[in-house]
Amino acid sequence: MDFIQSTDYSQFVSMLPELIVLGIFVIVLLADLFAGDTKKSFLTPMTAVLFLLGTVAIWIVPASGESIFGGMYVNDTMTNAVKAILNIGAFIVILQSAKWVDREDVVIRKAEFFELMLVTLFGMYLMVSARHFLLFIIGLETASLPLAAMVAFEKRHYESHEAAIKYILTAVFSSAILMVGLSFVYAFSTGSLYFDDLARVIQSGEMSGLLIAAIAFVIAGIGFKLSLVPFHLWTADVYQGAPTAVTSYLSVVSKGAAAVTFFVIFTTCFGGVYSDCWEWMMYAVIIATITIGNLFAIRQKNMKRFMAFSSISQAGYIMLGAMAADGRGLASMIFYIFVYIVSNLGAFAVISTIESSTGKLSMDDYNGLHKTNPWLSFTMTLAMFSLAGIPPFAGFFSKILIFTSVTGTGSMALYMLVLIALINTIISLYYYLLVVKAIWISPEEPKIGAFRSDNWSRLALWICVAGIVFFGIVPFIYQYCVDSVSASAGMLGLLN
Amino acid sequence: MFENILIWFVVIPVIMMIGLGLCRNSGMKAIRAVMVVGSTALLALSVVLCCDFLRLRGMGVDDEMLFTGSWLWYAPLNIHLAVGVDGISVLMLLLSSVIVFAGTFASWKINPLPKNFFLWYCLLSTGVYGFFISIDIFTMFMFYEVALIPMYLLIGVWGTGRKEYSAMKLTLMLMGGSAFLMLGLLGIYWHSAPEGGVPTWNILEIAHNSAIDPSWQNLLFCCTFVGFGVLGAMFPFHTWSPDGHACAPTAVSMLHAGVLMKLGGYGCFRIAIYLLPAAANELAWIFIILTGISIVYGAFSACVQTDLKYINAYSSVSHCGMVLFAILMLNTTAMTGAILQMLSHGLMTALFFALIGMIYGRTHTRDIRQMGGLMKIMPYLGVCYMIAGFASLGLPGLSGFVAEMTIFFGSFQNSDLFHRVFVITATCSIVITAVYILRVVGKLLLGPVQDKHHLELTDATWFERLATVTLIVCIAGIGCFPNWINETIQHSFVPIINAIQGAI
Amino acid sequence: MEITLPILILAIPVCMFLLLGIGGVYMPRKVAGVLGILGMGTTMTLAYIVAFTYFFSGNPEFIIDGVRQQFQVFDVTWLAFTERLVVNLGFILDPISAMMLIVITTISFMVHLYSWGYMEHEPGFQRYYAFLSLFSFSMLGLVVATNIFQMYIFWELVGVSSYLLIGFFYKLPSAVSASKKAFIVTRFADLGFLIGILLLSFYTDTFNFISMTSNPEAVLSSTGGATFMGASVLTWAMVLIYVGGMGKSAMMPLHIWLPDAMEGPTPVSALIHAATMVVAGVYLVARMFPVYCVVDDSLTFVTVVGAITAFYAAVVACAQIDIKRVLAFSTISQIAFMMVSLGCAYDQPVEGVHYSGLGYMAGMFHLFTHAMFKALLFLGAGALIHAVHSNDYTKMGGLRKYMPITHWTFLIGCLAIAGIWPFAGFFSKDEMLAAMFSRHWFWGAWMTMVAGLTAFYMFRLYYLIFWWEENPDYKHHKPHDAPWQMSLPLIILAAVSCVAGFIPFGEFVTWNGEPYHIHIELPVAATSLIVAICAIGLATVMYRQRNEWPTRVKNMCPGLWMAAHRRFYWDEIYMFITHKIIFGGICTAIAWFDRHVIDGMMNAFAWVTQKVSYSIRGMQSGQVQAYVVWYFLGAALLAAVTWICLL
Amino acid sequence: MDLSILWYLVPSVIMTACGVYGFITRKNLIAMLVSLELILNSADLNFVIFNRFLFPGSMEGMVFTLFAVALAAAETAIAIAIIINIYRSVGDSDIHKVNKMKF
Repeated sequence: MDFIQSTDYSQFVSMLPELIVLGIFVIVLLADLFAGDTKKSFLTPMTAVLFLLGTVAIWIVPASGESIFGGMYVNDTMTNAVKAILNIGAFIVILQSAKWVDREDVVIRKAEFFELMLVTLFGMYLMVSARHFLLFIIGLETASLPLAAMVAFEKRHYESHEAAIKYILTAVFSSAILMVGLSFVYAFSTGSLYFDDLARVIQSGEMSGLLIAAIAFVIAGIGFKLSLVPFHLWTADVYQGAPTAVTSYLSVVSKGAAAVTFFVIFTTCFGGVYSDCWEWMMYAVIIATITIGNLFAIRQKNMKRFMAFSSISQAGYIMLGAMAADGRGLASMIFYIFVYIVSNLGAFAVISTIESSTGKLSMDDYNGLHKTNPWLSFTMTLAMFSLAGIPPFAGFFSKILIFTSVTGTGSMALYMLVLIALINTIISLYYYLLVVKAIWISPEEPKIGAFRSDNWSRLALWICVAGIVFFGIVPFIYQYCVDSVSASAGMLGLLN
Repeated sequence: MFENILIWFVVIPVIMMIGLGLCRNSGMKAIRAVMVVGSTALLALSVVLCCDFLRLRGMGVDDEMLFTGSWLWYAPLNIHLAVGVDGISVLMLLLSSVIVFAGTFASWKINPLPKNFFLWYCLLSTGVYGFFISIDIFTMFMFYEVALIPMYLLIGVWGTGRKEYSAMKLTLMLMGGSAFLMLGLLGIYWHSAPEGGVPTWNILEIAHNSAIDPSWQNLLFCCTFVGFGVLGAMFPFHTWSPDGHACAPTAVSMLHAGVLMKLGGYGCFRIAIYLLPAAANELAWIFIILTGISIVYGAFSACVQTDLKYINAYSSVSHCGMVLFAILMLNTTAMTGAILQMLSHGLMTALFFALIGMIYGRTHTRDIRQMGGLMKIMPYLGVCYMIAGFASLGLPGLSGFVAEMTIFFGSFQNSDLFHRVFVITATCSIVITAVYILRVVGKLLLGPVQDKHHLELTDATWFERLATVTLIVCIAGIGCFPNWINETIQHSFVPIINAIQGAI
Repeated sequence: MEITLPILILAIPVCMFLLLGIGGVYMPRKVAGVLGILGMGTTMTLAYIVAFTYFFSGNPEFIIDGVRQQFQVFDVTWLAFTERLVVNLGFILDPISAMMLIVITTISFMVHLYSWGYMEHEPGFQRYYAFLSLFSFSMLGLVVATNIFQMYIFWELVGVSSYLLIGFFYKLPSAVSASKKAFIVTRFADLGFLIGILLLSFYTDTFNFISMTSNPEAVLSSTGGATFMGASVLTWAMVLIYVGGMGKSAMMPLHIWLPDAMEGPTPVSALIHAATMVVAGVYLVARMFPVYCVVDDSLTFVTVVGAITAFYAAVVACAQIDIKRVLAFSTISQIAFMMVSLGCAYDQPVEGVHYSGLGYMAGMFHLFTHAMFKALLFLGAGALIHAVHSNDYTKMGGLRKYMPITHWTFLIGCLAIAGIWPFAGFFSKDEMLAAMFSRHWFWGAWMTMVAGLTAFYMFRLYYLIFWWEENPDYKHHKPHDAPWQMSLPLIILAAVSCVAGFIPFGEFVTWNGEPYHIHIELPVAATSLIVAICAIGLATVMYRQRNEWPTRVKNMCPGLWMAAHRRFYWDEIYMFITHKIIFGGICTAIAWFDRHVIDGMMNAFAWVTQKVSYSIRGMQSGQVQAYVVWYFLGAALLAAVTWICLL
Repeated sequence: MDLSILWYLVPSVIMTACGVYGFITRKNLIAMLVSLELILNSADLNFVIFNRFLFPGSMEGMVFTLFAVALAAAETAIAIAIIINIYRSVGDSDIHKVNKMKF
């Protein structure tokens, strides 16, 4: 009863980012309803512009920094920063999907596409801000279920359906496992699923099989979204089958949200058993992720599948930040996510442009691309270098910074982990260079004719190129991540 | 920031890249104009720097580094863009400028995609310059990798032969080296500060703190030395060098063998030895064995090669092995010799590769069995090749002799048997070098003309002459008047030697 | 003495080299020749002035109460290895360097002059003169070196100029390989030299000759009695340094390059491979003589090597067909003579020996005279080859009436080298033999025998060229004497060879600068003279005109003759070692190893990665259920392993 | 008689096992979905049990379960929709027929 009385609906105000996204969602929905079934060519620009405004708003409006609903939901500078970054990713995806959604068989559903996307984004926001497992689960499901619909968006392509079914089945399975894990966690708790309360309960020393199982299941559940090995197997097929826009969305935005959430959960509520337990689990998982991802990526010819495996190994690098498990680690992780978003989306922007203009997806089709499309080749090269971590492009800095923060903990084991990661960068460099080789070096005549990509994707490409080139050289983005994390360090009980 | 002269070494290439970006892909004139102006500016800049440096030293300014400047970059990790030069870096910058200058003219008629070629070429030189000017190991490493990656495209696109394989191999092996290097640098960074201090990337501060405890030093020394040693073509990590050089286009071989391989040696003493002196004293012997092997090994392998570029690649293995070998002797004279060897090897290998490129451009073969009597056909190139050869086999009056002698006499200061044995082994290389150099000269330039079609070939053009003369003048200059360079280098080694002595 | 002239002596040739080398292509050959000759002429005059000032001015710089001093005209820093170990470039004036100045410039000038006629129609005339100037520069720099490192520097330079000049006819493969051989063999010897210098300088901390030779005991003590494999370090150092000398002076077993070096133009052979460069080894030993004396073993080594080489070369010379080869081997043998005589010298008085430093003086004396008459012989041979267009005496015979000047001058040369009174060779050889006897009778007897052999093969050569029988093809092309540019040097050198013996050499050149009055050792002189005359008689009997004796002698011991003709198979041995063992064995093996093992390793990594990535593809089976199995097992495994590890 | 917590936990564990087993072995998509529901429900059951036995004072487990059920429903709905799509395009609901994309 007193719960009801104490409920103060003004609390919702400090959920500003969520509100903004919901607002845009509603606007798009209404516009879609009342615009009649013309081509709705205004939808894309409208969504894009609104979205951009929303992003800016999230960025400039200072975070309330308070935790509401009894601490279930936290809105602090860190979450704000993450949301803004996710927004940028989503914005670029909108831009690069602009041409695809106007295809005659998709155009009637283009509003739905945007709506679904906004919903998933909303879910991710909740994930990031959640400080209670219930809210977390809700956010997770909100983020992952609509994605199934988005994956299945290509009605006429069989691959799309196959991808969707694989996705939904594994997703449900993993969420089921996650819930089982959470039920174990609940068994530990003092009857509350607040991260802070759990953190008080779960202290190092008092380990039990149940807790270990719980942690393992939670890792599995979130690892599914992050596509960590061995929870990654859906990734390749889904990425390949899904519409390219959705693939790029999956590969960056949902990953980013999941990574941050993972960090929050494991440093706050499982922080006590970091070095006892999950450090070593993640140690193994990260090594497996990076290595397996690389080993699979070597052989791939289909660009989307290739990017899928590359993103798997990238996820491993992202999770290195979680190994650091301190403010520096989180900041480096967020920065990595940001850089990874622009680099990966740069690559995907090129892929989708080429696909939507020529329908070509195989790496062999890229042979001699530079003869016909020098700018696309240039962008692709930069993106590949950035993903491979080559200076002076942003990827180099994100990698080095995350390595630095991991080694900062000073444990020899983590040095070895970094060494393994570094050696893996050689393999990754190999397959990224394969793309560069196809574009620049292969002597064959280009299979892809010269074409002029639409302005939307141009804009997307330009944003990505700018990001790739400048994010590393200008230091204030990393500074921004660090500041936001340190400002909200109180909110998440960081280790050391 | 821009009042610091050193920054311009990075800025000018960037400006050049922008300028090239504005050129049309076919606008050969404009591209050449940009390159000539830019590389000349760089050459002038480094000459000015050199004179200014000597002037300051002459005025008795004996800070360890001059023209220092430091600008905060990544505050949270205390990363600065810190620049500064001592005598060695100044000479290295001079060397780089000379070779960039010569390389520009050596690739006068490059095709296809001249614009992209020079873009990557400028990126490469940016990395090289940045590496030599920076005294912050983070930026140092960054520029190091900046210099590495363009090699892939430069070899892959504009190379010859099995270029894709070689380019990939070269890139991956060097990156493999830099993986270990990175680990070492991270270790150095986190242990750089005394207990409770803020860790730093700045070489001078690290050396001044000397807080890295020996147990860590050994590990880090191995990582960094191997990391740089790969680029220094240290046995057994040298196999990228023959293939890479053989397939690279002329200017790239020049820049790569001439300057890029020097990054290895430079890093070895600037980071591995200077910052980890205790480990250097303790573990030098391992690498002395390896480098000693690569000296003789490279020379012997060069004796039976038939491809001109392979011969020079293996002789580079031998000579760069000499550089690392001398660095590991840990005394002033030998290390000075190492630097002299870097300069001399840089110049003469650049000259070699330039000439090979020119000859190949005419005969369209690099197989010495298919050539002969070229001295008759193209006397200018022939004479230049002979001069390069004599420099390489250490003829007095040319740079090679000075370098090798300094190395031998310096290395001989270590009087225990182990060092003696390896020094004697190293000295044997002067004979083997003579063997393979004269073998090439005899087969390639002298004797009867093998291929009648070669009789129509022409001698060097004006830009080729310009490229070669520049290098030859430098080679002879060092060879005849070595002492001022020698003194400059010796002075710069004082702090490093003190660090080593202090760590015993 | 002020610095100008010495500087000029070195500067003029090097400037001439640069001028002719760079600008030569653009100037007509006559101009180039004249420039070269004038340049060398000036250098010669300057050298004479310097030398005569040194010997006769009586200036206290040079001579203090009758003892000639070593005087460094200048000595500037070139390269400072450490504070103490500094390489200087300088100009030392002392008896031997002054003497060498005279020898080098004289012969060089003669050769310059001679070449103008001899090389007239060869392509690359300018280049030839440029190289000659380069050589003269390097040789002069070598003899005036104030420190052993400077000597090493110019040592290398003479090596390379010899390489260039031997390979002057670079279109002939034989010339190319000969030049390569010469360079590499001497380079190999220089390795020994270098290591020797390393050792010596490491202990003495100086390169300077004067500081080393002025008190050799200090050098000995500086090594602190360190030994290596039984011998003292200093012995090692001196022997290694001598190895360098062996290379340049073609002592066994490093002699093989000199006969091949005859592929070069004949004047070059006269200059480099007879008169000047090949005696660099002797000069080196003479320079370091006091230091050699403190370690007696090294001096003995010098003697033994010299003695063996002298005999070997003399025997081989008896069985050569190519006249230049004969002269080459005689050069080897004569240089060995000098070596032995140096080796037989003492640096302090010994009872029973009336003058202990005799060997040194005699060796230098012979160096001087030998330079003159051997150059004469080579130039004469050049004239013959010029006339007959062949190096082969079977193409000659009975030339005396066609080429009188050549004939007489050549005869004088032969008499001189055979050691017949009153020609130059007699006096120097007599002194040397005396010195050898004074060391030990064996050396004396042995070398007297060699002297006999010398006389024999020289006159064999002489008769086979000028007497024997006329070659039929003189009918259609009639040989004649060379033009004046070539004859003039012959005559001058012949004149010198006649009178040089009467120079009171001991007054000028002794090991410690104190003058010594030469006087003929009658018993020694008599024996050597008799031996020589008998040898000449034998040669006369056998070769004066066509007869069966030579073939008969040959058939008496055909194996020996063949062996001698093939120079006792030294070249074959070297060929085997270098090509079969080093190239075929070591180099090829290493190259293979590099390509297949080291490089194979690197490729193996890539290969393995590819294989692994292929072999694990089954994991991605496309089956949702399989995925889930992996998923579940993964989670379970994670839990299980951690549980096992922690609890 | 009063039942200890074990009496409730064992069935839920069995449910989980059955769910996993069924999901892995069944061919038919619908059947797989059903087994998924089994796992989800076992999780819900756990929550309820723990809440009832361990923390009788609070309600979180119950609330969580309610939400979880809702989520499960939503998942099922979407899954069914996609299965229908599959059925349309493949003409069968056999999981083994949908593995075109592999390796």
